[in-house]
Amino acid sequence: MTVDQVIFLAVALLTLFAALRVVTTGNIVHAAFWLIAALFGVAVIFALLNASFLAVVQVVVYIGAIAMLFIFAVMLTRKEMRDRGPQLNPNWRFGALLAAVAFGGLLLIVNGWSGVTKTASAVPSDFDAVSALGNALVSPDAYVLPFEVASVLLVAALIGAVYVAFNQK
Amino acid sequence: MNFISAHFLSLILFVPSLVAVVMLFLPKDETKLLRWFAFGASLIPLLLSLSVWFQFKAFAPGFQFQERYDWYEAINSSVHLGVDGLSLTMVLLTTLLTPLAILASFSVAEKVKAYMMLFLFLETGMLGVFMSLDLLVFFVFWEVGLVPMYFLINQWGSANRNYASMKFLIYTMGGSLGLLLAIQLLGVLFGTFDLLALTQRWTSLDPDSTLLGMSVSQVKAIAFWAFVIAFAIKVPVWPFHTWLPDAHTEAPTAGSMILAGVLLKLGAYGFLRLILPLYPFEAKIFAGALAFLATAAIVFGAFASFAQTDFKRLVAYSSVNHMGFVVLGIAAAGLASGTNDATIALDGAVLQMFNHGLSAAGMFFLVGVIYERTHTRNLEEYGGLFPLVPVYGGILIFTSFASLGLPGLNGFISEFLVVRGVWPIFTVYTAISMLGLLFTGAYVLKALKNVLHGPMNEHWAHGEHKLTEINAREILVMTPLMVLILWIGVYPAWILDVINKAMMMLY
Amino acid sequence: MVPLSWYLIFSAALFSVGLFGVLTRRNAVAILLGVELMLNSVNVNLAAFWRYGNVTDIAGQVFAIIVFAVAAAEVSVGLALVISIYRKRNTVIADDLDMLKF
Amino acid sequence: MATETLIWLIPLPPALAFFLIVLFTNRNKALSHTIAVGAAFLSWLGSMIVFVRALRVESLGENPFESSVNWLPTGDTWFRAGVLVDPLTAVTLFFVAWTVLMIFIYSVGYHNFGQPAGDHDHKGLPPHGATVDEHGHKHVVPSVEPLYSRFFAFIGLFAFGMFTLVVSDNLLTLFVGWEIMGLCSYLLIGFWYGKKSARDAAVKAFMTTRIGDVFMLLGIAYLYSVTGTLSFREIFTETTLRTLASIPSMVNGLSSAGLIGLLLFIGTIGKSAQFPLHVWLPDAMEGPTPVSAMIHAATMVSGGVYTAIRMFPLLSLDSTTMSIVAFIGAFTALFAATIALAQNDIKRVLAYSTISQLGFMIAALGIGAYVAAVFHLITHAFFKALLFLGSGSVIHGMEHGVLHTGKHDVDPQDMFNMGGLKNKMPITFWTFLIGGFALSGFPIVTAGFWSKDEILADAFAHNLPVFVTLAVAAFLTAFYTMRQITLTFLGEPRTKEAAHAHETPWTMTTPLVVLSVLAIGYGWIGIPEHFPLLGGLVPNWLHDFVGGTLAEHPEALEFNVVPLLTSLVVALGGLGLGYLMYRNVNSPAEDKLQLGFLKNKYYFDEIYDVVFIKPVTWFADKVVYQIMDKGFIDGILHLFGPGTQGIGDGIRNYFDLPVINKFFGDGSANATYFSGEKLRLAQTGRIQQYLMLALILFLAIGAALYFLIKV
Repeated sequence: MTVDQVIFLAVALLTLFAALRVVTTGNIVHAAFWLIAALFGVAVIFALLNASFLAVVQVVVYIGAIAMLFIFAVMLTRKEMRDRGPQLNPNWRFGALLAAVAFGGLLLIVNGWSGVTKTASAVPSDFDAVSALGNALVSPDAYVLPFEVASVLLVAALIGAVYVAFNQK
Repeated sequence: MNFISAHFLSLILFVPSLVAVVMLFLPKDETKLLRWFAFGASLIPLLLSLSVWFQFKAFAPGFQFQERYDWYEAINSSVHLGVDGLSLTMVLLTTLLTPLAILASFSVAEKVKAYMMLFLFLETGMLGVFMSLDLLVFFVFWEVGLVPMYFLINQWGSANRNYASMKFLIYTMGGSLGLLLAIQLLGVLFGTFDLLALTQRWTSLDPDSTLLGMSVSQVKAIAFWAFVIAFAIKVPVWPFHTWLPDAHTEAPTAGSMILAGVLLKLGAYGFLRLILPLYPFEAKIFAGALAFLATAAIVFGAFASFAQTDFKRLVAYSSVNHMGFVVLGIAAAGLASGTNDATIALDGAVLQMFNHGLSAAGMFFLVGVIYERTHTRNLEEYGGLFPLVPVYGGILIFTSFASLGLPGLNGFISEFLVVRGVWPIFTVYTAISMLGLLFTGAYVLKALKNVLHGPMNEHWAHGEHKLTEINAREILVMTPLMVLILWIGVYPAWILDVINKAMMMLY
Repeated sequence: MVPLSWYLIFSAALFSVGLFGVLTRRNAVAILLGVELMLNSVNVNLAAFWRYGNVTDIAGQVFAIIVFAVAAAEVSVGLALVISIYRKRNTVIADDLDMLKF
Repeated sequence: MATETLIWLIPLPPALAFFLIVLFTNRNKALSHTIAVGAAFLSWLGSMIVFVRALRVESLGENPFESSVNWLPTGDTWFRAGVLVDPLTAVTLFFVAWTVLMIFIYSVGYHNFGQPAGDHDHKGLPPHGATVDEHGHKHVVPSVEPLYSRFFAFIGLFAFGMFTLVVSDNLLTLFVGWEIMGLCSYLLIGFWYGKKSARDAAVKAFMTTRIGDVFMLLGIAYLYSVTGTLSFREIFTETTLRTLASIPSMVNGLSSAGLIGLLLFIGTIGKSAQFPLHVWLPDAMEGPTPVSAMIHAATMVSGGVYTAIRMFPLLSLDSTTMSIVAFIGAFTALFAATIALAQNDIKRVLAYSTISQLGFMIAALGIGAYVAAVFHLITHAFFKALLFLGSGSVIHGMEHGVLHTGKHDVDPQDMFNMGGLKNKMPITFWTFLIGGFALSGFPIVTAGFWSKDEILADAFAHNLPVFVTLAVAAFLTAFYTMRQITLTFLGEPRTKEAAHAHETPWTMTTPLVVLSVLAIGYGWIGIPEHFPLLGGLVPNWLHDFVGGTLAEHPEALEFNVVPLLTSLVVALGGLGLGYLMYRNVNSPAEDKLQLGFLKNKYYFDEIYDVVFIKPVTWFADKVVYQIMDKGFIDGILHLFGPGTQGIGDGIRNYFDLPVINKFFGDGSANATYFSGEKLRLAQTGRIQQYLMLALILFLAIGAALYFLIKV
């Protein structure tokens, strides 16, 4: 086992544990915090994949913005700080089964794919992923249109969110 | 202007419908606007058809102002329009009577918008029948005319309107069923519905060959009767006439005007346009039967009219009587096609169609005028109204005597021509039909005596029931009719010449 | 080196956990949390395929960025809805929100 | 102006007057009658000019004034309508113009122009008098006719019809004028339509004459189809007449000329009130008296005879037709004269005498006495108009008396209420006497003598039975005329009303005087050449002139003393006997001739009512309308209703309901409902359950696809 592998396994297991806590913990505030942990784990995974920009964005946007948003939402929608009653559906077992089957199915597909054992080639030394990404996002030849569409989507979502959540009273 | 002069007929035909569609967007409470709009719009076809009338070349054979548009290419049916002296006369009658009928219905207060729209659609339907030279399109318009009339009777009619409108619709539809089948038969046989092409091929068929497994003569006989029944119901020929008194009596005033003035002419027009040219041989064989029925219509129509106590029904039966002369002329022409006698009989028949359109419309209108004021049509309940309404009385006498066939007025010219033309062909029937002519006098005088003369029914003289004189609008409706009645009576050549030339060329 | 399959398996596991959350949590906010997990698993996949494929083709990362944007939009609208519903019905329990029947 | 143009213009002024009055001046009485009388004057002037010019033409019969225009297109040819003035037309025009003008003037006075409006007068009823305050005391004077203008409009239209009939050169426009007169007759008889009797009389007159008219129309159509023309000049050519005589008609033994002649003659029977269509004329006396004088004595009924005379060349082709004509004429002459004996109404006596005199003319025509018929036609028009106007004057005078006494139940037309009017109304008396003597054929001085004598002479020469019949009729004529004069004018007034009668205004007496001059003088133009003493003093102008109308000029008769003596005896005898019998009769009870069957006109009205009118009314209502239309035809139609409904019900009950509805319709609906009922349980509204289901399905399909593609 290489160092990489050890680090990957540790981070992956921690992340998965955090994710499980997100979906199983009774306290919704805790769930939000466990989500932060999980998201951080994913950021590390990005780093392991040499996607440094994604890792940074993961930390800044997801943890810094989205997770905070969740915490606020949780706090805004609770009558009291303690949750009562079960946090899972009565038929959560069936849900678990479905999730497990889905996982099994995914594994099956992964297992059956020929490229699964592929190894990563080294990143060329003169390749600057961040500037390539930046160019690709604003280049008319590449992804400027999806990029702009995404921005429009964001604006629309923001306006919509403000409208929906606005207290009309 | 080029557009107008190139599309005279289709403009005349479709302007009313277009206007009706435009009316859809007018506010429904602005009754005054709606009325005047409909009236003004109905003047457009009148002006156009007058213009056609003056440009028409009576001496030229065939159809004029022809227009042709593909319509149903798969079965070779096209919107083919054209007029000759016969149809032009009828077109003129239709476009003349529609504005008058609309003007006459200014007193209708309910659902004005729908009413006016129906009238305009009706005009398109009637004009289409007279103009189309394609059998399928002919049939379409034939049926299109029924629907507005049905609603006019059913929605704006008097007490027994449901029965009357139903009888009208079902009866005429029943008749046109055979017509449709016969038209389809022709279409299947010849691959075209165009009247001009059809006439040529149909009459030149070898009588010994077979069509669809039947001999040609059998096919022709079947198609002949299918046509005859459809048109006979519409005319109506005795004994298919009983829908007419009901429909006329129950219809609103303007509806009766159009019904008697134009719709009845559709049947006679069908006889002249389709049956005589398409079935000369069959027409010759069955002309005797047709003449018998026509005579029966004349005589029994007059008798039945004489028996009525309902003013409007009396006038309605008089239509049976008058249209009998048209059919009698047609029957004579069927038997002796091509002779001078036949031409005179046909001249008389066509002129009688026009004349009856004028006088019957006028009579129905006058009945409507008095009905609106008294709310009764029972002859027994009038009496001595002449001093109360002298102008109305004068107009009524004038129109009645036109309908009676007084020489000097239009009815006489046409009736004389029919009698003159038919006499050498069906002498006995002509003689018997004189009995009808005699009783025409009887029922007209009976009506006049009961309405205008006699001791005054004091009920109408004072108080809330006081009878008011005919008003300016109503006189305006009658004026063109009376002018034409007198004009044709004194100098008929302006219209008779067109008819005569057309009849000479057609048969 | 870590083989590609590991990343894929991790991603699948993360997805299934998120799916479980979406399917079973009663609290609407918690359902949205599950959705976030699932979106993250997708991003892991995208990044992994970029790294293990042609590195110079930056498309994988671009898509990941767009997923971020969509996720942000989704969360903002979703939470706004939750808050709005909470205001009206005083609950965020998904089972109680069963207007979508009949 | 060219004579032809002038002829065209003759009928127009009255027609114009009609339209002017109806449309514009009907509110102004003075203007209306000025227009009408002016129009009549213009027509009179035109007629006189034409008449004078016609006299100047050598042999007008061969070269008449004629002019025609295209009127109706008929196939390849045109029907031409036009005007024609030949000798017959010229003399007819003469008497028509005179009588029409006189009667127009008379009407002004008759309808009390210038008098105040009545107190209780109603439109459609005769005026009843107005109360005026004069010299401090009230008294009642005649009131003006409420529908004054209308009357002049109608008689204007009538004059148009009459002139049209006279100047027409063809049967069709003649028929137009004929029927227009029929209309006016109807309107004028029913002028006082408030009276039931007037109303019924109007309808009766129109319908009865119309019976004749439709036959005449048939005759015209027949003639037209055989000869191809209706123009008199073209029909009366030798070839055409020979063709007509040679073609047999559909009636056995009759040539087509005979049948056409008969059909046309039936028209004359109706119009000239000959037996058996005579019933309308006496009832027509319900109209105002000028109407009776003009329409029902002088012009319209003469129009019927005129037409028969006009068609004489055609009628004379067939001997059967001629015998029928002669029989009808002679029979009517006698038959009507007998009825006149028992009538007490002053106008009814004249009405029957008109019928009788028209019968004389028809009989003359039937025996071929063409000129005599024309002669009597003219003289009769003058003296009968005179008599009617005189009787109107009498009635007017009597009404004066009635207004004076205020007893409105006294009938001013009943001769037994009169008597002694000679002194009260001298002008009326003397003119009436002249008219009456002319009617009776008072020898030498009156026109009636000459014309009647000529008829009798012709009858004696050609047909003895007719001669005898006519002689008896002439006797009766003289008798009832004298009865009338005696009862009306002679003796003492029998009622207070008669004692207070008054002479009528100048507008009424002037026409009387003018007409009485004509009633005497017109006879002198037709004195036979061989008449003793007088013959040859005045040339027999009429015979030469009118005879010229015919292609073969009729020969003048040899003089024979028997008919002359006969006519002297019957005229003087009748007059004398009448005076003797009635000079002391004061009430109907003393009158020996008030026999039931005469008084009731041989019950013809009742018989016609039972034989024709009632059955026809019954037939029209019960048989044609109720049984045939409503019962039979509608019955069949209504069978279609239940029939189709039966089929419809059958289809519905045995096919639609069990098969279509129950099985297909309801079945599929039920299945859907059932499954929906079960499946709705799946619709919990819980989003997570939906998601699970979706996922299951997704997994299942994914798995299936995966394995299928794999394998």
